[in-house]
Amino acid sequence: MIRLDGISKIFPGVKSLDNVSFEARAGEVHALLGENGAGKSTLIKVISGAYIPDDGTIYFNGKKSKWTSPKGAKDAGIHIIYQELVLFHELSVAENIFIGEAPLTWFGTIDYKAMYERAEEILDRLGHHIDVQALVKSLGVADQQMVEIAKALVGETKLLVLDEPTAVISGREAEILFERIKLLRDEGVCIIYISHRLEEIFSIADRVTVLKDGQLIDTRGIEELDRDQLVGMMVGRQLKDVFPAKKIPSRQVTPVLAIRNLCAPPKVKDVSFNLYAGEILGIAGLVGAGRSELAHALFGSIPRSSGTVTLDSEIFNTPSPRESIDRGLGFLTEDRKGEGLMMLLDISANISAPVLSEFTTVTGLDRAREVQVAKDQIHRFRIAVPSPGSGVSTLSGGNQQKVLFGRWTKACRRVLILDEPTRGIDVGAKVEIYEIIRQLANDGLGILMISSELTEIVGICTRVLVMREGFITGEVEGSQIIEEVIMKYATTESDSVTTGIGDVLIK
Amino acid sequence: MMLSKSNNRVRRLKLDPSLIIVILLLAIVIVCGFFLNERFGTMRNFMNVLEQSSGLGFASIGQAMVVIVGGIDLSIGAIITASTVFMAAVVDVHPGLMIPMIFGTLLFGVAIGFCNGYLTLKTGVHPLIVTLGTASILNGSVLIYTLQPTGGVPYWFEEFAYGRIWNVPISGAVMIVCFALVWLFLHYYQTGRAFYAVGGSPEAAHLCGIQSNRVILLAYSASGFFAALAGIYFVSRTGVGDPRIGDPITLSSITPVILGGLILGGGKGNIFGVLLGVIFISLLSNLLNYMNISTFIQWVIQGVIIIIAVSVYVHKGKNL
Amino acid sequence: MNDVTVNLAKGASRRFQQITQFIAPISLLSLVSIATLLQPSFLSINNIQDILTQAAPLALVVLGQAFVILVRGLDLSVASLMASAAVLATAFNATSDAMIPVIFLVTIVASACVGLINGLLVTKRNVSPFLATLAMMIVLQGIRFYYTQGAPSGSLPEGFRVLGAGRLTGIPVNMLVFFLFFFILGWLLHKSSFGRRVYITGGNPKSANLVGIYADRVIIICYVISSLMAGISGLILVGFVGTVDNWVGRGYEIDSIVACVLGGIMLNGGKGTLWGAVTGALILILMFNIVIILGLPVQAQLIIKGIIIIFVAGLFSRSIQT
Amino acid sequence: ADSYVGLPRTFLWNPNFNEVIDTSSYAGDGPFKIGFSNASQGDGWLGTFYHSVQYGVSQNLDKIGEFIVTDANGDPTKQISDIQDLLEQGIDLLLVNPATADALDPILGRTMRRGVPVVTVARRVESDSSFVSFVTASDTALARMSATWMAEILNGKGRVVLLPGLAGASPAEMRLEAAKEVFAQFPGIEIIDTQYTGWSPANGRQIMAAIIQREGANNIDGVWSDSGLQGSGSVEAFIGAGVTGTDIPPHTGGDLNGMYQLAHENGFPFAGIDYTPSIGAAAVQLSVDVLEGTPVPQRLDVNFQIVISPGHETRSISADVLLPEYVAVDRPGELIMGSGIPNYDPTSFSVELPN
Ligand SMILES: Nc1ncnc2c1ncn2[C@@H]1O[C@H](COP(=O)(O)OP(=O)(O)OP(=O)(O)O)[C@@H](O)[C@H]1O
Ligand SMILES: Nc1ncnc2c1ncn2[C@@H]1O[C@H](COP(=O)(O)OP(=O)(O)OP(=O)(O)O)[C@@H](O)[C@H]1O
Ligand SMILES: [Mg+2]
Ligand SMILES: [Mg+2]
Repeated sequence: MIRLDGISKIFPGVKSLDNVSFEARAGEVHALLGENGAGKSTLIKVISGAYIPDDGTIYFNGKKSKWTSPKGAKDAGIHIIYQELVLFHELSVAENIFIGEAPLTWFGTIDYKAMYERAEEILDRLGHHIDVQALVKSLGVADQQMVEIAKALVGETKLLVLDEPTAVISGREAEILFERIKLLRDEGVCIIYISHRLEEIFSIADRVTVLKDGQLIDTRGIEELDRDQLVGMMVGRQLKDVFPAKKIPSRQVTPVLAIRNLCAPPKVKDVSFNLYAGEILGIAGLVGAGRSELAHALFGSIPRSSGTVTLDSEIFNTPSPRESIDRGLGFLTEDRKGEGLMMLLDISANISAPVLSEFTTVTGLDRAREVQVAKDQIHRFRIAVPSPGSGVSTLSGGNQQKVLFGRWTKACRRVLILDEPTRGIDVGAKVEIYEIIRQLANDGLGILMISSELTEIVGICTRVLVMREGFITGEVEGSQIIEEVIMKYATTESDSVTTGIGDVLIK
Repeated sequence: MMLSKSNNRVRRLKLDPSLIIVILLLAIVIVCGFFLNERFGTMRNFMNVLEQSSGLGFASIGQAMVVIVGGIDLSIGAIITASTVFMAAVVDVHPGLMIPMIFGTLLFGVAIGFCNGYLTLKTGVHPLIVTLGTASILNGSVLIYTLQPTGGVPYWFEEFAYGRIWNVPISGAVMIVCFALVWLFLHYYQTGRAFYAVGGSPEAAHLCGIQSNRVILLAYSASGFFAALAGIYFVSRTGVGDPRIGDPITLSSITPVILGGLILGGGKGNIFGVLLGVIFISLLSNLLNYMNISTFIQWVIQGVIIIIAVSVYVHKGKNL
Repeated sequence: MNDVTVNLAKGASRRFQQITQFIAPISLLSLVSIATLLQPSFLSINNIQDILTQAAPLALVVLGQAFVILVRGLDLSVASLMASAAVLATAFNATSDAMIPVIFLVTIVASACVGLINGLLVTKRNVSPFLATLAMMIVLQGIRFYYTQGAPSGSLPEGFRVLGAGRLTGIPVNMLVFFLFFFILGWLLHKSSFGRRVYITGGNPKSANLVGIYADRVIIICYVISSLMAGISGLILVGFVGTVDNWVGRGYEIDSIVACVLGGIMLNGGKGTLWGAVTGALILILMFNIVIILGLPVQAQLIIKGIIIIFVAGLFSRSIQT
Repeated sequence: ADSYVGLPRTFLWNPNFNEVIDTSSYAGDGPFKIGFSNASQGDGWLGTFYHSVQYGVSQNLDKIGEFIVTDANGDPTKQISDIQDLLEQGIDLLLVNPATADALDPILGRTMRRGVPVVTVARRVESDSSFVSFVTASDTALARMSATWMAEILNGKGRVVLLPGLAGASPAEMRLEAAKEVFAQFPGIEIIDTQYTGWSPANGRQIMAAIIQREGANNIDGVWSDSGLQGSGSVEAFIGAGVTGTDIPPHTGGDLNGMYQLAHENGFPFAGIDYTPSIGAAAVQLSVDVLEGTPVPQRLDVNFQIVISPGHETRSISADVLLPEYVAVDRPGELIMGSGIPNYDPTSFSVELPN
């Protein structure tokens, strides 16, 4: 179906793709794997015509491809779901699904009626119900991802590329997506699938191609491989223990952080829990359960309507990020680029940002000390950077995330909130980050970790709260921390609110 | 299925929330006007205001189209100026070329607009700076050609600016038709919807197979076209080509665009709101004139009203 | 992560920084060389002082404008504020130099209020900076003209003339005033933690909030700085020219923005230096001088300005793209 | 001498026949409703001019029942709208200071055809049929006299800089043209530069500073400026360049008290002719005449006087009043001269107006 021959793509200073040859057949799901920055997305963009390769040829259906823009690829029957959502917030769901190819009336005007009907039909096929006239900006991220997927079902698709489509949707929706993918495959569509979640690869992929540092490692049938081998191909070494050993802290009498009846409309409803020093408290739940909002409400970056937050037995109810930081909280957000890093600034400035006043002297900012601190953190977290003065925009995702760890471990003394700390990060970097988290807990920080990846919740947390629709619906501990139990709380109706949560609250 | 369809109708009828404020403003001015001055609330006066607002109206349509795709056009005034001089100078010498020159001037506007779009795309410079640059070049060239108003047009051509058919001003009617056509285009044509997509996110639009570059070129060309149309209106209204006439329009063309609910940054808004914004501004100025209020106070009132009106919207952080 | 990539990336970013850093100075140098070729006496101390004296009012405004643009704003009210400050200063009808501090204080406080309102509108009401400051420009103009009824009058103490046009041991006083603020604001922007907050806020307002920076406060302060500089520049300009005029500084709102862009400050915020912005102002003033030296009509200045704007700004964005 | 020995100066006067207009068709009973569409109040001269108009109205309170004012801020298109709004309010006569000489021709023609008489002041429009009468001070005469003085004080040779006002504004263009015509008759006079200044002191100073830089202060023998607004900037530029007192070359330009003060303090040769703002009051008076049916001239030129620094009168240009007697030493420099209003002070000026 599609064959790439000796493709190279060079960005200033980076050889994103280095003589990569690769082929995907009609009627197969071909997984594309590799660490962050391996060049997967670049490869996709070369296929879509968004990037022009510096070298090499693309053959589509045996013929040399001619397109030089996404429009050309689209016309040829290639549909791509990009890693970043490609949606227009001010247009309706239906308009987004049919962007550029809306049904027309006789006069060449858009036939809105037909468009709405067909949009509903497509969403039906995905088993996902959204108001097709609603503006996309009013949807949650999961719904938005489904709209993105629905776009692929418009028109005749010969080659479908999905770049990390499940990063933000829940298990149930992922299941439906996989069913559709399999259906399409059986209809003879060629599918290229990218994901960092290895379980998914094993459940749907037929063949796997691994990239590393812009170079092709190998293409294999999935049946030839097991998990460890695959990881070995990706990181170039064997990874035995992904998660560090758990260490249950001795239960102190007073929690470092106690939340009572916290409400932050519309997403967070009546949340109460305790967090103890030295523990890694996981918050699990489906996307849209309100976990991020809970974290924001705790940190003071969205307003709370009621409830109390006690830190070290001291109530603080006038929350603002500044106040929270001053009291020893840290918050590593889920959106690394949008809410985390300052892309135009260097690493040292990124690290010192929350505690600038510490570096302030009468003569201004103490640059020397700032750089020294950055050096320490680079050393501590083994961040692969040339110097503390280099920019963060050129770093790989994993290293960017480590810079954020560097920032918050400098600033934070009591509680560190982590929201999806490993989202979009490759396995190698993940392992390092798990170790960092473990180490921080051992050093006495209370860690609140939100994650949508159940394996990592199970693998690293010493206690887990489960959220659904803004409420905490369950708490599990010790040997109870298994995927089945967590999923049960995350999905079933509220009669299953356990006594576990009560136990915590009694003090 | 049936249920959801009837739901659809209900939603379509709902008022676009970004229009509420400008409609409210209009209502306030009209009601105040009726009470404050007996001559204000006459049909004759409203028709006068419609006629007076045409120049600003034409300029604002173009500005709005550029703003929707995420740009801004600070060369509108310069294009207006250049069009008036171009047209009046040629027609003065060859009066027979009057009709062809209308098309020639419009084409001239399109060409300049196209240059703006092309330079924005090619250089990657912020459109505010690019259009400021072209404006500077245009203004300089025109002033080298003539410092004083020059040229002239045949007497009958005044009818475009002053003429009435069944008491409706021709220029005002043309302006409303232009707004209607642009609205139709933006809402019922793929390319029109693409304006909003490109304004929302040019990279995303590109990845979706929309030819963003063409859309952006189209928007700037349209802006040039409507600026030239405004220029033609001014030639008809003043009878000459004036090397300074467009200066005040550049900034004032942005006010109705924003009052109408569009945002600088793009991707949002209804062109109909811009029309209401244009009429609001002209009515306000008209009412203040009727009340014999000193211009200086008029400035203060206009500025304050704009600030209050715009600060009622709460936009999510877009630039500029 | 392999080290080759890192080194390559490092090289690239270095090169990028080097290129952008030098665009403004190189443009300035080429203009100076052109001027010197045309007019050998151009580089005389006297003439350089003269040009700096002419540039000082614009450069002062540019200092403030730079802060606002760095936090993703725009201040169109500066020129109107300059004239208003000048009119306000003459309203005292003071003749004794002892009044100068009072006049300064009152003008500065009034200017700061204007900046405060701009800043509050932009941050608390989310008004687009373009429109907020445009409306402010019109309001100030209205108030000023209402007060003067179109014909400004009133007098300034002699000391003001010294400030605007006088010399201190041969060095123009307004140049000294400019350097004073250049150093203060340069320190503030590039050395102090407030400056860092400016860059963080301009680069990414969302993360700024999340790292505990009161982004709104930073933005408001930037608008206040801009208004203060405009007010002071208005006083200097009135001292330079000697008479008050309702349109003192007309066109400076656009020129100051252009100067910032020519000096490499990105309109999207978060990037650029004060030094660059001042270089941009010098480029504009020099261009004006060269046009006169060449004996070209003033209109030619508009054309040359347009070309330079597009060309230099294009160089910047080129060097960023590649 | 028994016969005139100076230069020919008959061309100074307007050779055209000044028609007397019969206004009986406009005659009506007072009190009248007059609309005044002002171009702008954007600078000191215009501000004083507006005060003069108000002064004129206050002198005719018994005849003027309503006086409605609009201001177009220099924008001819806004001025057209303003005029339409005024007409809609049923005015008996339109007094207009056109923003540009041509752009208002169509609307004023329409106004006349509607039967509303139009009086233009300061600037006229193209067609004679678009107004009844035009009240002005002669730009041409003003410039010819000041240029002649400049040429004569330089003894017919020298390097002169011309500083006209706002590029494209008809008074500025008329003055510039007239001055060039005069200088052209003196082969020894070399015009080394002509730069528009927008009637702004700041521009005047900046431009002159650049010219001094280019030419050297000693190589500039005279500066002809059509008004003291930019002329004062030019003098400042010389002082800034270290040229003071009588070393400053001869300057022309009136209007601004600041200019007179500079000339008075420094003692360099100076001729000032005000473009008198008092044409405002004259225009109001003439408007009342029109509405009363009194015949009026089609063009009314208001007289101005020539102010010259002591000892610097020339063969053909003598002073009506000498500088020390004219300059208002202890008044603000921004004061505009020639308002015709007794004890004029712009800040405290106030007169009784209708309504
Ligand atoms: N537009 C660009 N300009 C410069 N460098 C780029 C650009 N796009 C990608 N790169 C670089 O190319 C390399 C490959 O990036 P790519 O996005 O293809 O990785 P990926 O495999 O998709 O990673 P991830 O798993 O994080 O999505 C990275 O080093 C990246 O920094
Ligand atoms: N329409 C939207 N546009 C942009 N961002 C959104 C939108 N809806 C939600 N988000 C952001 O996406 C994130 C997901 O939030 P949401 O409340 O939907 O789920 P959650 O429980 O926090 O789940 P998760 O942490 O897995 O994303 C939040 O940071 C939220 O602010
Ligand atoms: Mg990727
Ligand atoms: Mg979340």
